[in-house]
Amino acid sequence: MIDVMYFAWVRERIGEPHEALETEATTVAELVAELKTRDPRYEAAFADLSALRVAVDQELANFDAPLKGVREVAFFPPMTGG
Amino acid sequence: MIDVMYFAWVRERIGEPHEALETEATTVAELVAELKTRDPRYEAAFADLSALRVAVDQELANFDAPLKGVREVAFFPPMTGG
Amino acid sequence: MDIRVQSDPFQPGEALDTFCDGPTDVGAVVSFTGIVRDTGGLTRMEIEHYPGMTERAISEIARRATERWALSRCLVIHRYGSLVPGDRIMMVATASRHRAAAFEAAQYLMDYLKSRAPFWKKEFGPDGAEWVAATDEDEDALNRW
Amino acid sequence: MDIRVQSDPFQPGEALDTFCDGPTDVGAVVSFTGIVRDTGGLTRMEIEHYPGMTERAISEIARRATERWALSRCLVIHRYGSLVPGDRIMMVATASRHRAAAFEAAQYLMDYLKSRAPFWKKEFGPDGAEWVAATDEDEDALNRW
Repeated sequence: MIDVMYFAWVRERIGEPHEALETEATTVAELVAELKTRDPRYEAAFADLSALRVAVDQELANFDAPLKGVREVAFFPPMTGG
Repeated sequence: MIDVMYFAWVRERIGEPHEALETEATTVAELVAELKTRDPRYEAAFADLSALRVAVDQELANFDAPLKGVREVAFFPPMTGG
Repeated sequence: MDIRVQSDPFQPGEALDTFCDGPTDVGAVVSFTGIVRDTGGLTRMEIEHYPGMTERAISEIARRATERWALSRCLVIHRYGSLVPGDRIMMVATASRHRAAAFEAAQYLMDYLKSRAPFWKKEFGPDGAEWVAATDEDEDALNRW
Repeated sequence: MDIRVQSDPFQPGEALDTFCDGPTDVGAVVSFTGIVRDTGGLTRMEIEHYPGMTERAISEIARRATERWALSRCLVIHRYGSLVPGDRIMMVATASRHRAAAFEAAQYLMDYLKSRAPFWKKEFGPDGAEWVAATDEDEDALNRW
């Protein structure tokens, strides 16, 4: 089970702040591909990966990051703090 | 009459914060030369002009600045504000 | 290192005075305060963040700043939730022996908080709501460090 | 532009809060606070200044900063007289729409106040008193502007 979190407009497009998923995906990219087949909401959210950032277990990561042992993956647009 | 002001260690070497002088000097450099003939205290204060700064009518100036019409000349070491 | 992520308002002045107190090896304190700017009709702003990751990310940024410059102390306060124009969003303060280190470390903290701390701003105005987009300028600012 | 040359103490926090209030076109406020540092046995410091010229020189430095960067507001407080370690000597604050302008203008103000505002510091310690010498580093800092 991986906890998947969504923030900002990614959260709005998907319609949930987070969900617990069973997945066979071995990388973040595979997880995204799997989600996109599920529902048009995911297709809309993940249409342009260059507009997205990902965090794995609360650390910024790349889309090719492995999911082995990972508990939490988060998707969000570029951050706008400060 | 020119009001001549001294600050920091220049003031301490000369022993006065300021004095009103009658002078025929036409530049700051001439005024310094005139003062140095007056008393060893001035010689001590003006021994190394590169260690001194001068202001003419409360604006930073050079030693060749003219004195015509000037009311106030000040001598001091490099400033240490902040 | 004092990191606070909160929805409550804070007083920059009170935080600055507390920050200035302490060991007297400090000669220079720099602070930055971010304020919600009224950009033509902004009525309010919602700041969303990623609880858990936010504190981690800010602590890591502050740790790197403390390593790179000789900082005696370092403070970050960042709000989330609903804010209106004039509200103080966030604050950074750095303390060092000399001014150059305090200034540079504060600029470093701000540049990284802008683009690497998990906050997202949504602006509400007369024409609806819009997520604030990250700028190339903010991303480029990281290249100087 | 608010310039204060005074022997009385001041509260940086109070000054910062007042400075942050005002028109909401300001998104970024940077402050610098200078504190008397205890450099091994310093018991007190005397700051001498040139009344009349001090205000003029600081106003001119602040005017140039306001011209060069888009500053909405600018504050300089500088004390003279007797101070002890931990005392706040001086403070600078700048307000702008964006952070880069506020940071750069504050650094510019500090660099010029250091070497071009008529203040002189004398330090008193166990081995007697000594005038603080200007450093090449402070003079060189002006070259970047």
